[in-house]
Amino acid sequence: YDEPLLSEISSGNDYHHVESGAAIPESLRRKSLDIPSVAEYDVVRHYTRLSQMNYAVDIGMYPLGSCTMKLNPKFADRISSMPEFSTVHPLAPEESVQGNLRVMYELQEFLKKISDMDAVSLQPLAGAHGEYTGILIARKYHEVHGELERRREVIIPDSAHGTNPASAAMAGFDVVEIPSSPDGMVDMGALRAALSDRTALFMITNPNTLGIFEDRILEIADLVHSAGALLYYDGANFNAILGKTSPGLMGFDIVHFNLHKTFATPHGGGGPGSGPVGVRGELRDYLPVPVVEYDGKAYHLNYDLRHTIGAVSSYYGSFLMHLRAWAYILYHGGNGLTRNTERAVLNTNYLAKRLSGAYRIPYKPLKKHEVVVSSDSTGRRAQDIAKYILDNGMHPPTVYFPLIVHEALMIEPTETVSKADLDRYADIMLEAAREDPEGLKRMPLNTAVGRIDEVRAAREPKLRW
Amino acid sequence: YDEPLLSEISSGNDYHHVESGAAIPESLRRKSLDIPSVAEYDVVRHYTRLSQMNYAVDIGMYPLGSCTMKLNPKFADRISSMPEFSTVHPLAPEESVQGNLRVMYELQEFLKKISDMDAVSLQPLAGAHGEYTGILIARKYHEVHGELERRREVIIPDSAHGTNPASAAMAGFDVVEIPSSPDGMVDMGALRAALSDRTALFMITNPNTLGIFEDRILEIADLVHSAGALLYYDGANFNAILGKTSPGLMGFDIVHFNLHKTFATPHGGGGPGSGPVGVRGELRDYLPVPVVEYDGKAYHLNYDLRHTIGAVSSYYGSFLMHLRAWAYILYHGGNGLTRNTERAVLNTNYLAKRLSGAYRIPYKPLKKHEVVVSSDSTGRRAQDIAKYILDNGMHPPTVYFPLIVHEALMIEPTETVSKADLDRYADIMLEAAREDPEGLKRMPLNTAVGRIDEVRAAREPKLRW
Amino acid sequence: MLSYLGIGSVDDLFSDIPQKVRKSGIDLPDGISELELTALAESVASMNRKYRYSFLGCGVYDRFVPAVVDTVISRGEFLTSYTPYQPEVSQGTLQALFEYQSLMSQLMAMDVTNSSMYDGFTALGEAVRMAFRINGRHQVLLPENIYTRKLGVIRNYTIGLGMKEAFYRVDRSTGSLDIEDLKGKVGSDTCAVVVENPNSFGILDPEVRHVREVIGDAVLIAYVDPVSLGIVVPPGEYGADIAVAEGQQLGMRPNFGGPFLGIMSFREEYVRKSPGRIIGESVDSSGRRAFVMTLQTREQHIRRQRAMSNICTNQALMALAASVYLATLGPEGLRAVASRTVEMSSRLISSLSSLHGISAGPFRGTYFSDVPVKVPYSREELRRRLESAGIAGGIPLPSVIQPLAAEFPDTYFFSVTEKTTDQAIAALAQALGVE
Amino acid sequence: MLSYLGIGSVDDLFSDIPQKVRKSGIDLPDGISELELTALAESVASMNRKYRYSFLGCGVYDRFVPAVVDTVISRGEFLTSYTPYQPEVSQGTLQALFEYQSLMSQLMAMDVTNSSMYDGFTALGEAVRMAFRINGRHQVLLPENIYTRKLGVIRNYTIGLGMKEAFYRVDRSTGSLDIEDLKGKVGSDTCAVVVENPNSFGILDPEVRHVREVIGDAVLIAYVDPVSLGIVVPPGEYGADIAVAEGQQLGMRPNFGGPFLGIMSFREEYVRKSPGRIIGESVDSSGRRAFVMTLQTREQHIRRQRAMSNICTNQALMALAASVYLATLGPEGLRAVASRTVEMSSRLISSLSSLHGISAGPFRGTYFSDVPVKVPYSREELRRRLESAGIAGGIPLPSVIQPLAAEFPDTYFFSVTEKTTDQAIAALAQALGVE
Repeated sequence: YDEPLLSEISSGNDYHHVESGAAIPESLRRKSLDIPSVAEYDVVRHYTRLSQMNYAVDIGMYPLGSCTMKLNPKFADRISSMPEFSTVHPLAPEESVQGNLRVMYELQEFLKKISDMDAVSLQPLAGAHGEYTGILIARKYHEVHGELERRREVIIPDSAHGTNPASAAMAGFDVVEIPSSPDGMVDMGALRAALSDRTALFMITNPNTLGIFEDRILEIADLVHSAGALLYYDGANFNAILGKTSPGLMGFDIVHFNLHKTFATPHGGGGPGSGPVGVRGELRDYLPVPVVEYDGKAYHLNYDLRHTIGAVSSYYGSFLMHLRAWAYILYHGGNGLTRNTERAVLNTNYLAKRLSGAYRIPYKPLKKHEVVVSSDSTGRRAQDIAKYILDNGMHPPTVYFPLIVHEALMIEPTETVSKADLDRYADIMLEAAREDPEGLKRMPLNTAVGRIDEVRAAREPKLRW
Repeated sequence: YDEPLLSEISSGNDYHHVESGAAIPESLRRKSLDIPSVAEYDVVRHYTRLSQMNYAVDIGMYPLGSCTMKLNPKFADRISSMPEFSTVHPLAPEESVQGNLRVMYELQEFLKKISDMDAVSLQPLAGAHGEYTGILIARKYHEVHGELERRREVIIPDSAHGTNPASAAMAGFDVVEIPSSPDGMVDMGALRAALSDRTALFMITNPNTLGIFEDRILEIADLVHSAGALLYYDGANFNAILGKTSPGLMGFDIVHFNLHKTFATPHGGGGPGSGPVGVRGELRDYLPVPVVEYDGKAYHLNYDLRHTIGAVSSYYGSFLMHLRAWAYILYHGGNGLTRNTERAVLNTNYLAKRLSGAYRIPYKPLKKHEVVVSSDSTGRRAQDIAKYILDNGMHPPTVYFPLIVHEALMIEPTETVSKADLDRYADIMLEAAREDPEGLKRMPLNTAVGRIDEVRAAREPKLRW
Repeated sequence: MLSYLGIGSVDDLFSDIPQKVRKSGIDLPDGISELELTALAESVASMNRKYRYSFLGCGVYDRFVPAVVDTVISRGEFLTSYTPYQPEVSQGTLQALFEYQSLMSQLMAMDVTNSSMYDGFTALGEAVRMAFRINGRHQVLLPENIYTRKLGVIRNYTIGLGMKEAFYRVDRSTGSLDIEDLKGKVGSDTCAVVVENPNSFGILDPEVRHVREVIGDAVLIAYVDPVSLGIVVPPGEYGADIAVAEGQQLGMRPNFGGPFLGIMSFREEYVRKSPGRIIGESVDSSGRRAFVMTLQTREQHIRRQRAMSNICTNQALMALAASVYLATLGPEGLRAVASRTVEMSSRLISSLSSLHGISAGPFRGTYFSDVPVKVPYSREELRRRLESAGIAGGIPLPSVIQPLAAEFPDTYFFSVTEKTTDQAIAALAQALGVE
Repeated sequence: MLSYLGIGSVDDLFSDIPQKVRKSGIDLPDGISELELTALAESVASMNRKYRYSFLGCGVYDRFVPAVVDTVISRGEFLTSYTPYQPEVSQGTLQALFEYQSLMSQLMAMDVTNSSMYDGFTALGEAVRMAFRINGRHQVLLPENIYTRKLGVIRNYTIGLGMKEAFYRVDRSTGSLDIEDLKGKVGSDTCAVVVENPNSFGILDPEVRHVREVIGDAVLIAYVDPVSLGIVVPPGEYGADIAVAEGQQLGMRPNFGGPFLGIMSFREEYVRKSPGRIIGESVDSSGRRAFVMTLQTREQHIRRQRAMSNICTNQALMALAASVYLATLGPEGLRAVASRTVEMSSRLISSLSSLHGISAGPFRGTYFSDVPVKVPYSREELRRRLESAGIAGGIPLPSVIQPLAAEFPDTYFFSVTEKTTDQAIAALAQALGVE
C-alpha cells in the first residue's frame, strides 16, 4: 500500500466519547491540540493496512540470529488478555492480588529450575535492562565488599552483543574488550591477561553469538572467580541449552533471561521485552525489590532484602509477559522445553550443512541455536543476500553481526519451523549465492518499498510529521 | 502468496490435546482418520497468510451494491466475545439467561421502533431465511383464512434480489414476475394485471435495487391489500431509510431485516448473517416461536402463539449477531442511525454525480443508498471495469445486477467512507472508462491470482483435495 | 459535497419520499459513548447466571476452543469480508472454504461437502429437500425419538413439497434403531430415511451399518455428531447418500443457540442437486491454482425460482472456525477429544448408577455425550438440588422429545464433553444422591 | 534430518557440552494440554479479588480502552514482528512508530519524541542521564514530594554519573511547587530540574510556567500526565527541554505494573544526545516515502560502550497502542476524557468533604486524577470499611512518598478517571462516612 500518514487522513473524528464540560483555570489551560481527527473506519483501515506491510512470525520463518523468533503461542495471548489478570492495579492490597503473585512466584521458581540459579527477580523490563540490573548487582556486591573503588573494569569478548558494553558503561564501569580465539571462543590467554584485581565482572553468553558452545566454561569460571570478579551470563542464547546445561552448572553468578526470546513472549515490533535476573546464593540479597515469596499459605511482596539495589523500574516488571512465559513453560513442561531445544539445535545444524556448499561457515561445524555464515565465499554482500531473501517472501538473518565475522549472516531457525521451510530457506540462500551480483543490489522489488536511503535519513533527520 | 493447501503441509501435529485411551465397541469403531497433521506454527502461518489474500471492510471501501458493507465496529466484536454471553447454552433455564433474553427483547423492541412494525422474531439466520420465514407466515395466514388452496402466486418485480423468487418457490408458491416500468419502478399496470385472488404475496424492496425510492408505495399497498394479498418488504436496502420512512408507514405486512447489512454485523466472508422478521398487528400470532417477552420483572421465552409457523431453525437465531446489532443500535442511537442513513445517501449521490460524465446512469438521478451505472456508455464491459478497480487496490461494485440494466455496476458506498476514498474510487472508475479495452481484459495483475477460469471450475468440478 | 450536488441540505436527498410515509427520526434514545455501552453490556452480561459445572448438551456443547481458532476468525480480513464474488481478492476465504469442504468430506468419509448451511437442523431440512429432487418421492422415514424441534424444522423446510412423515421404532433395550421395524416401513414412495448417530437417546448406534441394505434406493440421510467421528464409523462407510451435522462443537461456543454451522456432505453424483454455495479449484490466466465459487447455476442469484435453494449468506466464518479447529487438533487430537467424551460419559454413568433410585444410561448401548438419567423426584426438586450445587444440566427428555413424554416423564439428559471433570461428576452425584 | 547430518541421535548435537556441566532435562512437570492450561489460568485468575469500584491510581489508571486498540495491537503482524531491522518488510511498524513520535510530539508540544522507553520512571532516569550528556553537571533538583520509587529508579539510572540530588519545596497551602525555594537551590552545577504536572500531590501546577525563567540554562525536565494534556498546558509551552511521561493510560490496562510505556520528548538540538530508538522518514530507491530506524550511531549495537543508552528492545507495541488510542479518540475525545477526569475529582472532593472528620483535597489547587484524603481512623479501620463496600483504593501517602510519612500519616490517595461514576463516589462516601 501507499499508505498515507494519519495526519494526511482528514475524515473527521466520529468517536463516541464521554461528555464533559468541566473547565480548569486559565493559567493551566491548553490553547490548542492539533492531533489528527480521523474517523474510526479510517483508523481501523489505516492500521490494518499498515499491519500487512510487516513481516511477522505469524507470516513465516523469521531466522534472526540471537533474536529467537519462535511462534508466540495463541494460548498465551488468550491468557494474557484475561481481564482478571490485566486490570489489576500494582498498588492493590497484597491479599487481593494472590493470583498474579502466584504467577510471578511460580515463574521465579521455574526459572530457578531451568537455570540452576538460587534466586530470581522478574523486575527488569528487557534483556538490556536485565543486564544493567545484573551489573548494578555486581557493583553493589563489590561495594559491600569494599572493592568498588578498585574494581572498575568489566571484561567483554569482542563477539558480545552490543548491549553488554553499553550496560557496563552506563553503570560507570570501564569496558575491556578481549578478542576471540581462532576457534571463535574466548581466548584464554587474553582473558588471563585482562583479569586482575581491577576486574568487577566478566560477561559472556554461552553458546556465544557464533552459535558455538564455550566448552572451557568451567575453567573460565575458575579464572574469573579466582580474580575476585563475578561471572555474568547473557541469556539471549538460552534457547540453545534448555535441559542440556545451565548457567548454574557452568558456574555463573548472575544471569538474565529474555522471556521474549526463550519463552516465546511476542516481540511486538520491538517490545515489550522482559529480562528477569537470576543470581546464585549470596547475591540473593542484592536483587531489586520487591521479590515474590510464598509462606505456604499466601504470596507476599518482599521489599526487605539486606543489600538490595532498590528499584530498577516502576513496579514488578512486565507482568503480562511473566504471565505468558508462565503459560508457555507449563504447556511445554520440563520435557517439552528440552525437546524444543533439541529441535532448535537440530534445525540449525541441518540448515548449516545445507548452506555449507556455497557459504563459508567459520569455526567448528557443530552449532547450537544459531549458525553464522559468511557470504564472502559467494562474492556477494550479506546485505544483498538479505534483500534477495526478502524478495522471496521470507525474512533474512541478522546481518553484519557478530562483528568478528566478515559479511556475516547469523541464522537462528528455532524449533518452530518445518523441514519444508528450512529447505525452502536453504534453496533461496543458495540461489542468492548464484544470482547476478548487480541484480541483487537492486533488490528487493517485491516489498512494500524498495531499498531505503538510510544515509539521508540520518543526515537530514525527519522524525515527525 | 503461493499458499499450499493444508493437506500439502506436512509439519506434523504438535498440539497438546487431552489424553484418553477409552475404546468403543468394534462395531462402532472408525478405522482411520486421514485429516492433515500440521504443526501449530504452520496452522497459524497458513491462516494468517490466507487472510492477507482477502479484501475486507477493514482494508478499505467495499461498495458492493445491496450488500451494505459498512464498518463492523470493534466495540461489537468485544461485546460479542464476552464469555458471559457466548458460553450460555440455549437450553439453560430461563431464569439463568436473563441477560441474553434482555438483549433479544430490547433488539425486538428497537427493530419495531425502527420499522414501525408490531412484532419481531429474531429467529431467521440470514436474509433469505427471513424471507422464507416471512413467506411461511403468509402461507399460514392464507391457510388460516381458508384461502391457501387458491392463493398460489407470489408476485415479484424483475429487479428483485434472486432470493425472493427462490424463497417463494421453496415454500411451494408459483412465482409471477412483473417487469419494471421505464422509470425503473414498479409498473402499476403490470401489477394491477398480475394481482388477482390467486395472489398470496407481493414482494418488493424499497428503495429498490436501482437505488430508487418507489414513491407510489401507498398506492401499491392499497392495490395489494384490496386483492386480499399481503405485502412483503425485502429489508436488504434498509440502510437507505432509517429514520426517514419505514415499512410500517409504507403499509407493509411482513419485513425482514439484514442485521449483517443495516446493523453492521460482520459478514465473515459469507456469513453468519441474521434475518429477523417483523410483522404488523394480526400477523403477530404467526411468528416462529419462541419470541421473547417481558412481564415487567423478567424475560420469558414464549412458545405459545396461536397460529405460529413453529420452528425455522435450531434455537433463537444468531444470538451473537443480535448482540452486535443491539450494541450498534445503542451506540448510534436514534439520532445516529438517522444520520448514518443521511451520510450513506449523500455519499451515493455524490459518487453518482462524479461518475455521471463517463457512465450512463439510468432512471431518475436522485438515488438512495446505491446507484446502478452502466458501463455500456464507455464501450467497456462491467466485469473489466471491476478488474481494473481490483488492480487499483479497491473492491469493485456488484456487477451484472440488477438484471434489467445492461452492463450494470451497482455501487453502495455506505456512510463509513471518507470523501477522499469516494474521490479516489470515482477517479479509478473514470480512469477505467478511458483505459485500453484490451488491456482491461488482462487485468487484474496486482492481485494474488489473475482472472480465474470459471468455466473449467464448473465443467470439471474439483471440490476437495 | 452538498454544494457539488447543488443542494441546500441533506433533506433534499429524501424529497422523493412522499410526506405521507415520512418519518422524522427514530423514537429511540440518542447514541451513547463506547465507555457507557461497554459498561452496559457488562452489566447485562452479569444478569446471566454463572454455574460452577455444566452438563447441558443435547446437540450443543461447550467444548474447549483452542486459542488459535479465535485468533484466526477474529482477523478483520476474514471477519469483515463479503461472500467471495470477486475471487481475485478473496482467495483467502475461497481456499479456506475449499479446505473446509475437503476436511469435512474426509471426516464424513463422503465425496463432497458444500461450503456451509445455517445449522444442523436446517441442513437436515435441506437434505430432505435434496432427496426429493433426487427421486421425487413423498415419504420421509424418521426415528421416533427425533428431537421435536428438529422435526419442526424439517416440516417447515418440506412444506412446499407435500412430504409425508413416518416414524420407525427405536429399541428400548439397546437404545438402537429397530432395523426390522424400519424395513417394514420402507415403501415404494419412500424418498429418504434419516438415521441419527449418536441418536437422540445419546446412543452410538451400531445398527446404522445395516440400514442401507434394507431401504432399497431411498436416499439415506445420516445426521451425526462431528466430534464423535474422531472414533466412530463415518456415514460414508455405511452407505449414506447425504450426511449432515451440527458443526457448533468444532470450534464454536454454545452462543445461546447461534451462530452455528450446518455441515452437509453428499455423493458426488448428486452435486448438481445440492443446495448452498460450493467452492471449486481452477486455474488463473497464468495457469496457477486458484479457487472460485462454482456450480452457481444451482443458486438463487442465477437460477432464481428454479434454484436448488434460496441460500445466499451462509456460515462461512463458522466453516472457517471448524477448519481451524480440525487443523489445530489434527487426527490425534480429535480422536482424543472423542475418546475422552466416551470415557467421561461412562464415568458419569457409573458414578450416578451407584445412587439409590437413580437410573443413569437406561439403554444397553454405548453413550457419547448425552446420558439420559431417570431420577426419583419431581422436576422442581431436581432443579432445587442442581441450583444449590451450582450445576447446570438436566434437560428434561419430555421437553426435547415431546412424543415420548409420557413414557419418560422423569428422565433428564446430563451431557459430558472432554472438559467434564471428575470433580464435576462427583458434585453431580452428590447433588442427585438421596439424602 | 539426522541421517542427512550423519548422526545417530539428537544427543550427538550436544556432545560439545562437557559432561561436568551436563543436565539431563529440567526438574519441572511434563507439559499439559491447552485445555488444562487454560483451566488452570482461569483458576489462578480467580484468586485475584474483584472489586465493585476502584479508586486506585497514583500514576497507573484503569482508563477505558476503546476496542479498536485491542483489535490493532493483537494483530499478529504487529504482535509477532521483530525490531524493524529490515525496513522493507517492516514499514507497518516503522510508519506506526513514526506516527507515534509525531503524535506524542504534538501532545507534548515538543520537537521530537523517541520511539519509546520502558516506562515513565526509567524514562525519567534516562532524561537525567541525557541532561548530563548535554551539560556535564552534577546536581539534579527534584520536588520534595516525588514518589520514593521514582526517586529510586533515578538513583539507579544515574549511579554511574556521580549525580547529586537536591529537593525543592512544595507549598502546603496551594500544593504547587515553591518557585522561590526552587530558585534558591539552583546553582552553577545544576544539571537538571525536574518538575511534575500534575505533581505527586495530585495538583495541576500552574507554577511550572515560571520555572524556566528561574533555572538559567539547567535542563528543564517535565514529568507529565499524558491524558491531562488534553486540556492542560503542555511542556513545550513552558520551556521544557525534555518531557517525559508514563504512557500506560493511553490505551493500556494497569497490567499489574507492566508492560507500560515510557514517553520521552525533547528539543531537536538534543536529538543526538538522546537515548533509545528513533524512526526517520526517508525515500526508497524509486523516491517513494519510506521509514527507517535512524541515528543508530547513538545506539548500543553500533556504538557499544559509547552508546547513548543500552536500550535494544523497547516498548514498540505499547507505543502502537498509545497511537491507536489517540487516533481513535481524536482531539475532542482526549479533551473530554481529561475534562471528565477533572470533573470527577472535583465531585469526589465535594462529596467526601461533606463528611465529618474527612478532609478531601487539602491543597487549594486543581486536582487531576489523584486526590489526597485525610481520614479520621486507622489504616486497618479504613481497609475494613473499603473492603466491606467492595472498594479498592486508598493508597497511603506515606507508602508512595516516604519522606513525608510523618507529616501525612493519615492521608490516602483516592483517584478518579473518566470511568468513575457518581454511584462509585456515593459508595465511597458511604463507606468513609462516620457511622
